[in-house]
Amino acid sequence: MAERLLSVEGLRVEFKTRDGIAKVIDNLSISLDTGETLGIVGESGCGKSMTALSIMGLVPIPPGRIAGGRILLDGEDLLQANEQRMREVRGNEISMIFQEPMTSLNPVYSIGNQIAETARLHEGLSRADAMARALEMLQAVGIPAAEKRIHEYPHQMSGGMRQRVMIAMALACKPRVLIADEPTTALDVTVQAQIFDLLNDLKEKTGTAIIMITHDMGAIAEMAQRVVVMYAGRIIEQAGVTQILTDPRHPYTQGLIRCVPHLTRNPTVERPPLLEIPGVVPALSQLGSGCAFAPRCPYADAKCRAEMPPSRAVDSGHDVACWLTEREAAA
Amino acid sequence: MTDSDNTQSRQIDEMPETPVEHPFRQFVTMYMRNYAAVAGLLVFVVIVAAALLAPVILNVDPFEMVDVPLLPPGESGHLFGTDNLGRDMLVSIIYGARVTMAVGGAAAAITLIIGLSIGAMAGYYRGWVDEVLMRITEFFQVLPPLLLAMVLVALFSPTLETVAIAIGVVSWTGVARLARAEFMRLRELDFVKAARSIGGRDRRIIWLVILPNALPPLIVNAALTVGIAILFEAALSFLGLSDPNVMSWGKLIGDNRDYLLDAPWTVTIPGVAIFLTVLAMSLIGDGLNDAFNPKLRER
Amino acid sequence: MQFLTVVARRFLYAFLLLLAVIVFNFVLLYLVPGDIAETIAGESGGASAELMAEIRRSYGLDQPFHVQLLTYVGKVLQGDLGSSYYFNAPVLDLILGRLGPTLLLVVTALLLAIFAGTLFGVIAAQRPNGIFSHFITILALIGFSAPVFWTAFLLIILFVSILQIMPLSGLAEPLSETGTWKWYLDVAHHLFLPVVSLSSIYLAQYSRLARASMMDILGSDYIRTARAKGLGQRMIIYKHALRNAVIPVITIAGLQFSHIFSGAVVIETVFSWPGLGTLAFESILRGDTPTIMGILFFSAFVVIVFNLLTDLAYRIIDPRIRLSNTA
Amino acid sequence: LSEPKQGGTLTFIYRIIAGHFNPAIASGTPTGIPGTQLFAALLRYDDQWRPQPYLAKSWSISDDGLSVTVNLRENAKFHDGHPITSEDVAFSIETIKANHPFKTMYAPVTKVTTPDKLTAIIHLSAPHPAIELAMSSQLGVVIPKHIYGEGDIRKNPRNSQDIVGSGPFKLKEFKPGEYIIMERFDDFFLKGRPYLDFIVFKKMAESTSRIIALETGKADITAFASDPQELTRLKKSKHLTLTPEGYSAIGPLNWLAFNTARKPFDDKRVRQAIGYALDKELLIKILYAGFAQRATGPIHPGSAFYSADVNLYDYDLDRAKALLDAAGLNPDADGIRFKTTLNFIPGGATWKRWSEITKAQLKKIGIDVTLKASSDFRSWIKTVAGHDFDMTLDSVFNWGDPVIGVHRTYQSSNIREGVPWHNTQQFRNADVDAVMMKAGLEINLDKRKALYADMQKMVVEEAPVIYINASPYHTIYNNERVGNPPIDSIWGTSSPMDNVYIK
Amino acid sequence: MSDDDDILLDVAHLKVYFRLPRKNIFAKASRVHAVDDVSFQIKRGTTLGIVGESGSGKTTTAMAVMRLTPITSGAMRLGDTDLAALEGEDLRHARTRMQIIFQDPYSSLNPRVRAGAIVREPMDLMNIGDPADREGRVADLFRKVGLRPEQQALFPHQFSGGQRQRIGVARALATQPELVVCDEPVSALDVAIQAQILNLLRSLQDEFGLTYLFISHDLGVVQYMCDEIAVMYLGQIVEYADRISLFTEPLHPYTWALLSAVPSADPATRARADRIRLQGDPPSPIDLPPGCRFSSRCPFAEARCVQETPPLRSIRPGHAVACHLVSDDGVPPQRRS
Ligand SMILES: Nc1ncnc2c1ncn2[C@@H]1O[C@H](COP(=O)(O)OP(=O)(O)OP(=O)(O)O)[C@@H](O)[C@H]1O
Ligand SMILES: Nc1ncnc2c1ncn2[C@@H]1O[C@H](COP(=O)(O)OP(=O)(O)OP(=O)(O)O)[C@@H](O)[C@H]1O
Ligand SMILES: [Mg+2]
Ligand SMILES: [Mg+2]
Repeated sequence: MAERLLSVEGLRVEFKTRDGIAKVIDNLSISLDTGETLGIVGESGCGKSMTALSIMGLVPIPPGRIAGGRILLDGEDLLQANEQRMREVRGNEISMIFQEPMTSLNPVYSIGNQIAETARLHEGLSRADAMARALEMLQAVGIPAAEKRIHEYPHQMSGGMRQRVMIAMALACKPRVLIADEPTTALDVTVQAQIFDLLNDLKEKTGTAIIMITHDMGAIAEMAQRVVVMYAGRIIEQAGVTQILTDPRHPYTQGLIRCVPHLTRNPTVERPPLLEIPGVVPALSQLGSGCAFAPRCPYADAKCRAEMPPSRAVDSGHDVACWLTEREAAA
Repeated sequence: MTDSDNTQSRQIDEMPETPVEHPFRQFVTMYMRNYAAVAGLLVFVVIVAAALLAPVILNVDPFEMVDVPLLPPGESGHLFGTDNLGRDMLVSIIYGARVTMAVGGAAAAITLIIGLSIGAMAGYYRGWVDEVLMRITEFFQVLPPLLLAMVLVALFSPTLETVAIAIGVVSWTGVARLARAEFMRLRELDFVKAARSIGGRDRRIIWLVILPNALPPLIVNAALTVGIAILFEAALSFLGLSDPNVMSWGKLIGDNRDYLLDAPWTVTIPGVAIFLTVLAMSLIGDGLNDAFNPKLRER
Repeated sequence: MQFLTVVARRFLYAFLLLLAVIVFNFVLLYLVPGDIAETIAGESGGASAELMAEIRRSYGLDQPFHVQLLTYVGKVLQGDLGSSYYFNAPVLDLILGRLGPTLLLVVTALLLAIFAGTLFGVIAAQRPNGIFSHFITILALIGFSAPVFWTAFLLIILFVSILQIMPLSGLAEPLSETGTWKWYLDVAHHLFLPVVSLSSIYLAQYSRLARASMMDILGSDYIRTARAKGLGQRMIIYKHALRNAVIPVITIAGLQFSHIFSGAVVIETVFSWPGLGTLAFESILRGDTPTIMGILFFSAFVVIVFNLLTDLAYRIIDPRIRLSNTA
Repeated sequence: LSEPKQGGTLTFIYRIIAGHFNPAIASGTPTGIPGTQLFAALLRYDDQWRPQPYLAKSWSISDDGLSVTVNLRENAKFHDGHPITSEDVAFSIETIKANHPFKTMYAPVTKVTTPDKLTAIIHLSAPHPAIELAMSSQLGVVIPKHIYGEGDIRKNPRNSQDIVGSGPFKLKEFKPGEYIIMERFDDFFLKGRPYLDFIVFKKMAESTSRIIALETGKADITAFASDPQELTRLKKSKHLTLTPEGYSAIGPLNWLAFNTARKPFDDKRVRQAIGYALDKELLIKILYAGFAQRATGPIHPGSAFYSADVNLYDYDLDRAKALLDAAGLNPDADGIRFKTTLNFIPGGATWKRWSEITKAQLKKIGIDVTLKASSDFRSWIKTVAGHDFDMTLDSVFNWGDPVIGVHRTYQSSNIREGVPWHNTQQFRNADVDAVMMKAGLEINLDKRKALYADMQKMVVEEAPVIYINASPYHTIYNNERVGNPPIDSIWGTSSPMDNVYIK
Repeated sequence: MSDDDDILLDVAHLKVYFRLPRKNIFAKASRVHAVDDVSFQIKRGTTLGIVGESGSGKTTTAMAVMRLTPITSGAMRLGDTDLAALEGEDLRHARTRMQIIFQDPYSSLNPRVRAGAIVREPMDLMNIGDPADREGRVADLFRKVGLRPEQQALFPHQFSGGQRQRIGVARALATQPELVVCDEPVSALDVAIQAQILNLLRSLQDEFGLTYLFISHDLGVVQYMCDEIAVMYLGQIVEYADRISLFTEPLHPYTWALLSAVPSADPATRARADRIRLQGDPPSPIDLPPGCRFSSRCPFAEARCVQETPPLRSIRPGHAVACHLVSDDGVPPQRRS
């Protein structure tokens, strides 16, 4: 294993809402090594994006608040860094690409201009050098006729192209960490495949570590080495990608994998009904003291509803937070 | 498919058992949260009450010359003083409220009716209907509204009706654009398609399906339109184009403008009345806007 | 190339619009009771029936409607707006003589409103709950609610009557030599109150609009992107957000130009500003039909030209419109 | 009193500025005030109705009253240097006769002969007592034939720009609707005149603006001021003098006129009842802050022909009601006897106020009046001259001699639909017609006065019009700056200001 | 595709073009070829799936079938009714027989109408059943789709996304339709909720014998839901087959590419060497390339592909493909090279 690049320890993020304090992220710890891709999965609203924004130092404050924890980049606690330092970090050491390529680019500036801006900002390049860098990046992300397209505006490009521009922009300063927040949700599968290939390629070439956020287990399988499963702001399971896919321990993880009709090359005539996870994610401000998944869990008992399960290693590099595994272990 | 699967899929009951708040109640709650809007509503209610009850409160002809001209407020029992003809300003203001509100209301109604009809047709039918109606709208947009209103009032001689109609005729374009945009947006939404797929006719879809959903911005706009119409009436009166048979606030200012330096209250008091009314209308508009879009307020 | 066809289309529309304005004006004013002969008679304290018939003949008023209309349209298209009954001078000359002061007033007021309004709004948007932000909200409400002439009166009472630091009326002191820097200063001095009164409404509205659109934009995805790149607050506001926030302000300013023009009628009357507004007002009172028609036509013309300019400004600011073929 | 001084600029403010300044083809003070500075008339008048030489060195009227011989000054020149000749005089009189709205003014003139360059003889078809007045001030200006002789004079651009006049001042700059700058004419035919270098004639429509301009010394003089608040306030300024002098020739009367051809105003009793119902003193007090003079009949109180021996219609509601009862107009359940409408002449807030007061006062005797505002002048003219009205408020000028300004509004032969101030009341009374006819031909002043006294009594009794007041026109000037203010003539500011100087 | 009596919906040569605003008044009006010569049939009680990338014309096909968008040409029969020819009141009445479930559970319900009324409305408008019974039927439908009948009084915004989609299903079933068009009914829902709706749709199909036209871009979902599948590309059907053949023996290179692009949780699939990657995005449906529309992205394209438009040919019963390169005995190009 390579050396530890980024680690988040005991992160807590709270939001003030009209219904009270919402613990959007509760005691979250993850770590990322150089050259590694970490996947984060979970249902909508479970805090995936908020984790990413916390690392970027972009949690909107107020109404948000970092209630505790540390985010260490090479041992430097980013939560203690001042704004000036954070600006140096963003786009330079840690970059991020977003879900909506349609709206994430400024419509009034040419894409070349927007890519070059990062390079000028962090590396102090001259305008011409920065544009040259932008061109280089556009070529690197596989945009055809890059010399021409560098002067185009976002609205002149398709979604896939824009996402490539976003990637070019994020990688312009060769960051050590790239956070990709559902980068392909808005794209067609064929384009999604291109983007995944591109990210894998670039990772190979530059060694950039990637945090890949998604709700699609297939995408995780395709991209990540390690997976973190989140539910209602907490990590409920964490393991290597094969372990998660073949041996999910948490009922929620199991559900997440089995409730999706996976494409198979050998379909049978029989089509058993899909597994369902009943109900919806609870409102974060109304979480009780117990396991957040208990209300939807077919195996939940009184203890589950009353007490929060701690995270426990069930295997090497496989942690689960569920009373069920406790029981199994005890049994 | 087994039975147990079916039951599993049907037992789902994720509704939190929170008391169900009626949208209207929620609307009222949201509105009441905006204190300025509540104040605006109060002012509005007071003015409308004064207008409706004018003959009951004060059974005096507002044109009656009751005292020495240009008495300052408070003197000889005239709370607001007297105007240049020795008429009681308080009476004039109260009776003026009737006319001002009537003209403002009527003009706003005309504005909304024209604007809404044109906007709705253009937005719903699109194509050449839209093209034609929008050209007409553009046409009315390039003519300076006050100038056009002046010409219209001059053409048909200044009476309450002509003033209200003229104001309506020159100010509907904004409403039309707004209504058109809303109709264009809404007609693309799936529930409108759904309404057609369950056999709704065009008329039903325009007026019963789309319109209620297009109303919030239009209602907000209506509150502002009343305010703008009142300002318009004031401007026309100020320029001398008003009905001399009735007392309106704008007319009071126009009539007394020559006394600006010696009897500033004759101009200031009706000015404040107009100001407060229009202010109330904009506050109400703001409040309605907040109440219709609770999300906006959270920011 | 594409840009040219768009421009050509805009011009064609503008032309047709103007044609419609001409016809509309004529029809409208044709309906006005009374005619020029009565006006002349009225102005001069009476005239004989023969004289009035003679006047009617000499102004072509004895012709049937369609002949008069066609004659009028034809003449207007040749730049001949007819001749004022009252001033006994070509309407075009009258209007051109008044256009300068009106444009000076309107454009200054508009630019002030747009620039100061946007600036205020942008500052306010950065602290949506700060004092300045509330101040902008209140200012906007006041600006919108006060009748423009009333604001002007209050300003007159304060600056002219009490403080006595502002001139009351006119464009400049007469008899002063035009063109010198002193004259320009004098004009600026005279311009102050009318501009402030006229722009007050719009300044308030635009700051509110800019504040709202700025707040919207600050929450948008591409601003998040800019932050993620490591840009500082100032760059984000003034490079990435401002240009987008100005777009709705310009849209509204374009749509409202004819309203500002209207406001000028009132303001010019209050301040005896020698512009088109006073000319229009007086011409209506005089029943000077050719002049009123000319002014209506000309204001439509100015509004259309201004809209073309707005369009151009748009295309410069917003590449989405610049590079699209519709709109 | 200081001696007149050469030089200086007089700033004259006025509510309107005319479109052109050729008094030969238009009446009205906006044309007349600058017009009389730019163009000289043959005669001028002092403040006692006595004609004085001006461009005419001397003149004489033949004994039969059928010709007037005018001798011009030798040294008189137009602004472009052309000498002023009898040709120009003949041309001017013909032009005025053909174009000026006051048809009676030169109606008797048959021709003008020019025996030599400096002599002109005006031939009349009948004796014309008003002929001297018609040769003065803005009525009888002399205009250059070489400028205006060609084409339709009404469309001549030089009525407003590049004016070549004959008066003491020449046009320097005219900005339509804004200001006129007039400059001393160095070759003026009166030696050493005018005193002023410049007159700036500036438009100020707003009363407030005028008040401030006068109070702060930015303006020196204004004329035809009648707004009560303006007068009341400016009277308090020490450096300002207010004077009603100088308006007797104009003779402005404010009145309420009836359409006597319409029911119920065809009944004299109804008209009289309204006469009694109007509180004229109150009107004057409220509308004019007491500055206005009561008008009692068709002739202005400042006129030599004025007679106060008429029914004054003193305020008497009982009498008014009795007259209406007698006319068979009884009140209904709401106390309303009949409904009618009142038009009023547009322009100026006073008229509107007046109409509102009238409405309130007539309500007291059971007449329900709806006010009809006309947004512009011509819709009012259309209504009134078209005989499509019940009652109207307006102002009519006597224009010096009754023949010019008074006869036109009562003569039954002068009822002409479509023409304003041509007996739009449609008043027909043979006796009044006869006495006016006689007075118009009478040269003897005392006999004329007696005839007009009769006429006034008869008209007032018939009440086609209820007379309220003489317009309270005032000239207001800065007494610290203005010497010899233009009030020493019956024509006031419509007389040449060659005497005015800046102290 | 044999037994004619069994066919509920028969669409032949359907074309839907949208006219775009002209660039200038002299320019030729350009058109979007949203659906260009599409034919398919659905047997009663079965599900036909349409898959394809964004903009390939799936929704437009659905809307055309529902007669919610004007069709340019083509024939459509619903049972023995000529659907394409209906107008006015006749069309209104025919609508009882076909209903639609929309993609977006938020915009497809009128926010101002209560849930109960939304479901009841179609019965009122189309005059279905005895008005007195309608109340009961609405309650019934609510139970059927997994909602509590007392939730009828709520407004749409008071429901979660999944519940809203259930209301949409109930509304569609209110007229007792034969055909239900589902336009991406789960793609806006959370993964965990998708399963609930998919299961519901299948159980309702069994219960009422419904026929579905099921649209999705998610191959997994289509594979799970459909009996027959049409793959669309740029307004045309490029491959048409029953469920098993399509996934086991895809013939068209585009289908192949689509299948290989889907990220898979199955390591075996991921490791397959025959995956192909497409370059670029689909071209604009306005300026269509000549010949095969897929030729610009097809890794196997030959000269002929750019010149000639391949027809949709039947390779074997129940399996048709529009590709020059598929041999008549059903060997796809990807297998050969
Ligand atoms: N400004 C805010 N105020 C209050 N709550 C917020 C705010 N922003 C986010 N949240 C809450 O934080 C929680 C986590 O949000 P986050 O965006 O991280 O979810 P996510 O996992 O990325 O979901 P998705 O898959 O929909 O993107 C959500 O429950 C959301 O409601
Ligand atoms: N009303 C319309 N006017 C013009 N073009 C349209 C219209 N509706 C659809 N289109 C165009 O027709 C083409 C097909 O659109 P359609 O919505 O049917 O695609 P789709 O397959 O449903 O895509 P998605 O997966 O994004 O829903 C697209 O290029 C679209 O832009
Ligand atoms: Mg997210
Ligand atoms: Mg679609």
